[in-house]
Amino acid sequence: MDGILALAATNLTSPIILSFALGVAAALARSDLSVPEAAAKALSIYLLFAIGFKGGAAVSASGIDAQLVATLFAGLVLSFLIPFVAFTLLRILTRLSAVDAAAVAGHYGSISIVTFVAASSVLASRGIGSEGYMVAVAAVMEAPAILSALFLVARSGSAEKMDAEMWREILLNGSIVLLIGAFAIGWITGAEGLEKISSFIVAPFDGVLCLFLLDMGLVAGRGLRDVRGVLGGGAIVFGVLMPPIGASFGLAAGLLLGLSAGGVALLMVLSASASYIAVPAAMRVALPQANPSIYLTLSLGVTFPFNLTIGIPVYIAVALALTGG
Amino acid sequence: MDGILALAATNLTSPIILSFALGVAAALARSDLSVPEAAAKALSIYLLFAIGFKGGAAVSASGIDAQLVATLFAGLVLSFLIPFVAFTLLRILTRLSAVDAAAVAGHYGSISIVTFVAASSVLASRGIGSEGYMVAVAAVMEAPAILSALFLVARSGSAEKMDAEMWREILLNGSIVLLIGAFAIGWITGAEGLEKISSFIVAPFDGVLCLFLLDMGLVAGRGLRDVRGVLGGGAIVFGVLMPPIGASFGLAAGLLLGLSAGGVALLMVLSASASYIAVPAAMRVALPQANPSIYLTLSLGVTFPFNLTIGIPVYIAVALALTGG
Amino acid sequence: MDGILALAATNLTSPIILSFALGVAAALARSDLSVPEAAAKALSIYLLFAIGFKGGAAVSASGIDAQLVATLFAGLVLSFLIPFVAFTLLRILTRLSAVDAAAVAGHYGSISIVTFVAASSVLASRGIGSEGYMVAVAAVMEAPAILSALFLVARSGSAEKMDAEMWREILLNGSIVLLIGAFAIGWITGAEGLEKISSFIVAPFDGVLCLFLLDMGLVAGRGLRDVRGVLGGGAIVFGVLMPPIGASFGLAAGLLLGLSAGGVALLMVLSASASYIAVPAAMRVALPQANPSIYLTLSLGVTFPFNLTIGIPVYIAVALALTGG
Amino acid sequence: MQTHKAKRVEIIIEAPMERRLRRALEEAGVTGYTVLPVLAGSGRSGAWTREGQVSRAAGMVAFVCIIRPERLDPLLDAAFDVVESHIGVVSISDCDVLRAERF
Amino acid sequence: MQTHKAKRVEIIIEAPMERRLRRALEEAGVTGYTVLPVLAGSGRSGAWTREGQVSRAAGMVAFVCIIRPERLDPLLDAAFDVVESHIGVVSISDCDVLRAERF
Amino acid sequence: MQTHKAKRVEIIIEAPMERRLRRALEEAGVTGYTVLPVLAGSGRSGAWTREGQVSRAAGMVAFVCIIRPERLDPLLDAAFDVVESHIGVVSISDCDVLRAERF
Ligand SMILES: Nc1ncnc2c1ncn2[C@@H]1O[C@H](COP(=O)(O)O)[C@@H](O)[C@H]1O
Ligand SMILES: Nc1ncnc2c1ncn2[C@@H]1O[C@H](COP(=O)(O)O)[C@@H](O)[C@H]1O
Ligand SMILES: Nc1ncnc2c1ncn2[C@@H]1O[C@H](COP(=O)(O)O)[C@@H](O)[C@H]1O
Ligand code: NA
Ligand code: NA
Ligand code: NA
Repeated sequence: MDGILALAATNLTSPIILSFALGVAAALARSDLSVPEAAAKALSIYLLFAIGFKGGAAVSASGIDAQLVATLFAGLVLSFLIPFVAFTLLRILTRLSAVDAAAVAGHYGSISIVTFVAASSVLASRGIGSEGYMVAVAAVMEAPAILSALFLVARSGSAEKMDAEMWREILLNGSIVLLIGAFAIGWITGAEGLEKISSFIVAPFDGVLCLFLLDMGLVAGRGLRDVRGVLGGGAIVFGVLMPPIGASFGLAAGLLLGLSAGGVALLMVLSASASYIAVPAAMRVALPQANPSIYLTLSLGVTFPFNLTIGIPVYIAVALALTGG
Repeated sequence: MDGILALAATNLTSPIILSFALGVAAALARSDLSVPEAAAKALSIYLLFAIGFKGGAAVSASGIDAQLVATLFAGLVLSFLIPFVAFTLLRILTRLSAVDAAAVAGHYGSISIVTFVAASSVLASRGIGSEGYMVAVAAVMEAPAILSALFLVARSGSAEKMDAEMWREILLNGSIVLLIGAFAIGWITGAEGLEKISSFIVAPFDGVLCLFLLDMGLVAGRGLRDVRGVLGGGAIVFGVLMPPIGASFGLAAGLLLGLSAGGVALLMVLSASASYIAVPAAMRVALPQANPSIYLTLSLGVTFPFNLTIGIPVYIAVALALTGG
Repeated sequence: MDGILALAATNLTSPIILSFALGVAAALARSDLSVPEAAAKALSIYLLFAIGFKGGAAVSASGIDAQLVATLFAGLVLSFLIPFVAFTLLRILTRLSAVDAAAVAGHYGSISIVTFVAASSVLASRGIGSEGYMVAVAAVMEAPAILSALFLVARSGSAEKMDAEMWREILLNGSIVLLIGAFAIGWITGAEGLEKISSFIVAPFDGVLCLFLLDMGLVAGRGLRDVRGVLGGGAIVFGVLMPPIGASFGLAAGLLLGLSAGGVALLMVLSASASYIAVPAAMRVALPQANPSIYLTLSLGVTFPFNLTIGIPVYIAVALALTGG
Repeated sequence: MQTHKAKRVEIIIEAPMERRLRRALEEAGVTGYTVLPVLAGSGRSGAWTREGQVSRAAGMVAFVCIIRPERLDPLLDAAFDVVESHIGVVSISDCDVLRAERF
Repeated sequence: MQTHKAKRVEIIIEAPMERRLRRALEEAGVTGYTVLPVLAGSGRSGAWTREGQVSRAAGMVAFVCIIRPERLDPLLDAAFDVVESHIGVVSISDCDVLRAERF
Repeated sequence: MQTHKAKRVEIIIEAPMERRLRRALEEAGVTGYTVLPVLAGSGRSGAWTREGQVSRAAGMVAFVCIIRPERLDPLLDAAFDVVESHIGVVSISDCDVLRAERF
């Protein structure tokens, strides 16, 4: 137990978390500190490219096996199922409309890549290994939850027609394409390719992550400023209750798959995290009736900080304990 | 004496200064070379974060002492007082209106962080140590001068009402928050934290500084292009006369405080430099009657280049001589 | 022969090429993946600064000689002449108007700096040395071709008046100024200056190049999406036929000048590549009647990919063979 | 100078809908339009800003379309189909243009 | 298509004043507005461009606000208080809107 | 609130022509104008977007100029000389302004 606490403590005092905290504090204090949109996008492109490439390079070393395929499939299933759990929980805890609840639920089935990246860097800094293909699992988990959300809406009456265009937008979302593409490049070029560009995608990685989390903190803090107007107490409870629930599904799957301690932890993180790029954009198009501030604030303002600060160290500790790793 | 000259020479042929010169030359020649606004902001965020973090990490090693507190206080006082000196000098040398003179004076009490950064990197490259908390002093010196400027205006009749909003804007200006925040993070995470991200904030620092100075050169050069229309001879004289005067105040304070040679030099640089981020924005809001092109051109077009090329090496030489360091 | 094939193969599986391919694929699949304009510009500024600086530093080591001057002159001549060859070929292969043909021809006399950069990094990765001043040759070759294009138009009747303003815009184009400026800085500060900022401009270079080529791929792919509407078969044939023709001129010049194998290869690359920054902007102003989509699509959508994938390895192989290097 | 009557249509719509609106306009035979970036805004669904945003979800773009009066209705119909269930703001004003032939 | 009369108010003001104007508009009960970025400009106080600028001091933003005619005056009063001692440029033009209910 | 009649001129032109148009306006004695960035567009010469572009060649900017009615013609003449052989889109609409003295 106090192992976890010590862990959480060291986690809370890492430059990464403190940068996020700085951003939140600055936004709450209404400072005019801000990262330009273009710079924020550039940072996220860097992170997606780097994490994808490294994952691919790792797989090119380890090679593909049944476990890889099984884990990808598990990710697919988790992304499909979690929204139903989330939806039920939302209906119990909140008075959100079916459409709003479905939109939110979709976010929790999908994943937050920066949460994944933060968790990876914690694992790395503590010397805990993990399966390189977890990046591919992350990519696979991005989209399916959207379909579950749309299904939930359709079921509750207010149906939306899904045209081919929307399918492409969802499946070829920029972050998915970049993540999978970089993974493929890393896979093809392998250790040699990684060595070529490692002083770009490996060495400065944690530092870049700090700046990106500073920006995430600013955006999240801006959302929190008017959280009271947007979210009821029930919704906030959901925002901190859902991650551990999602994580437990990830945990079960990870143990069944016999992943390494790091792999289990990452699958927990993926299941626990909520999307803030792919899904919101898709919802804007597919569910215009849903109120964006609700799902954006919950995902970025409540769940993301929770996972970043408390979630990650806990998930890692649990994964270590139960895998005996 | 020729020590100083040699020093100035080596300084003038450093990539940093030459990048600035390139920017100025390109702008004067009306080349369409330009750095996108978002990129320029990203560069300044990087520099503020890096310099703040490194300062904090240094303090976490050295620890706090009475001298630190005393130096912070000295910075506060310098920032308050220098505008009165600048205002008097402006009234003597120029025919600027009281409001314009006060606005300009405010800029000289405050500081230019990039001048500070450039000086730090010169010190580092010459192996001259300095107190890590000078970064905090820089942050402390940003805002007080603004109040002096407003006081000068109020005294000369045309008063402006300062609402709470304005107070927050001034004290929570983005660059101040980022600088102090990064300083705090560096302080908390210490050497360990620095080591984590040093390949991001230490190794490439000078290179990034080159690109930022290229941009500063482009902006300064654009200002210089129509300097004739904006500034009279008196104002230009002020722009090169005020820095050494400010520096001498910094020198006195530094010697009294018993700072290291590097610390004295940096305090001189801070006192000699003129703000180009925090103060202009505040003046736009608090003193709309003041002509922006006057203070922007003086600060960025005249004083910044002067400090960068001649000022810094001279201040360092003087500091070394008088501290026997 | 199969030496070339093996070479092409390794070239095709480098992270750089694969990043470009990813961009093209994403754009063709209409993914919304995109690099912000400001980030793309920042990347190109970095590349121009780095490549220029390194070239200058190399020259400061080797010193200037008659060969340098002769090569610069050769570049000038190549840039002037190649458009006439291109124009003739276009009139044979396509039904483009004289103005459109002239505008396109101008692009092929000028150079694509990113093609040059990619070739340099291939040479470096294979340990083939080259003259540092080839960067200066690249800069020299940017503009002259524009004049040839305007001359071709004037000859064919529809004349355009060239005002002084236009001259300055062409000669002081941002990319030319930055390339030459960085070259000069590298030259002046030499090995010492390079050492100061090498962890910024050398170490991460290939990684940055990957992201830039990802962006180039996205832009090129967008152009290719509606290539059918814009370019006839003849134009496309021209786009892949012209590079080797240009390269052979560069080859001849390089052999006459007695350049190293790497130098010859780079001169071939410069002659084979088509401008996508300086010339299009100039054409927009000087030849508004010319259709931008034609020259942009040909240069970026057809010739650039051809040189990047097939051209570069072939040019290098040929240069190695004929210089016995 | 000789000018001609025309309509200036301004449509402010969610960024993720940009592509759809573009296609709708093209299908409606609109000869030309321009898309302006939007920095921030406020409406019934609250205030937002693009600053630091990675996702396009929180953001709008502004379409400006100059068009001959007689072509207005097809444009509005096309636009409305896209905007309908969304939060787009559509405004039309009279204007004069040089070189009517291009519209 | 059924449209309704409205006013389009465009306010170009110094970037550092953006926050104040936003608050003023909200206090004046303006239901919605959009802020557009500005690249460069020129006026009595000289020409400027955002290129390479780090400080917001040298720069403007453009507010666009579509509003019912009867709500125009309170908006203008609110805007004027902010703009007054500043260099804002305020222009009002007539326009037609779809879906009047949203204004 | 007291307002005055004025004209709002909007000129959408290729980015590489920005500098020329600025000079032409200044020479025509235009007291002020604002340049807005443009994200994307479509016209007879096809569709384009600024995304990922390094060269300014593929791109436009939008000039907005509020001007007294009597000053309109010199402005249009100046603009037309620049726009003429180019693809600029020029539209003029009526507007009311506060503080006429600044125009
Ligand atoms: N009356 C208006 N004038 C200008 N822009 C508006 C107006 N109403 C809404 N908008 C824009 O449309 C966005 C969404 O509006 P809403 O659906 O009311 O939240 C706002 O954030 C503004 O950017
Ligand atoms: N007549 C005008 N039309 C459009 N924008 C203007 C006009 N006058 C001023 N501006 C804008 O307002 C800024 C400040 O104007 P000024 O106070 O006249 O220097 C200028 O830089 C322009 O961006
Ligand atoms: N009717 C229009 N309304 C608004 N913008 C237009 C219009 N026609 C053209 N444009 C803009 O001008 C650019 C060039 O137009 P064009 O010369 O027709 O290809 C287009 O890409 C648009 O950005
Ligand atoms: Na999840
Ligand atoms: Na100072
Ligand atoms: Na060429």
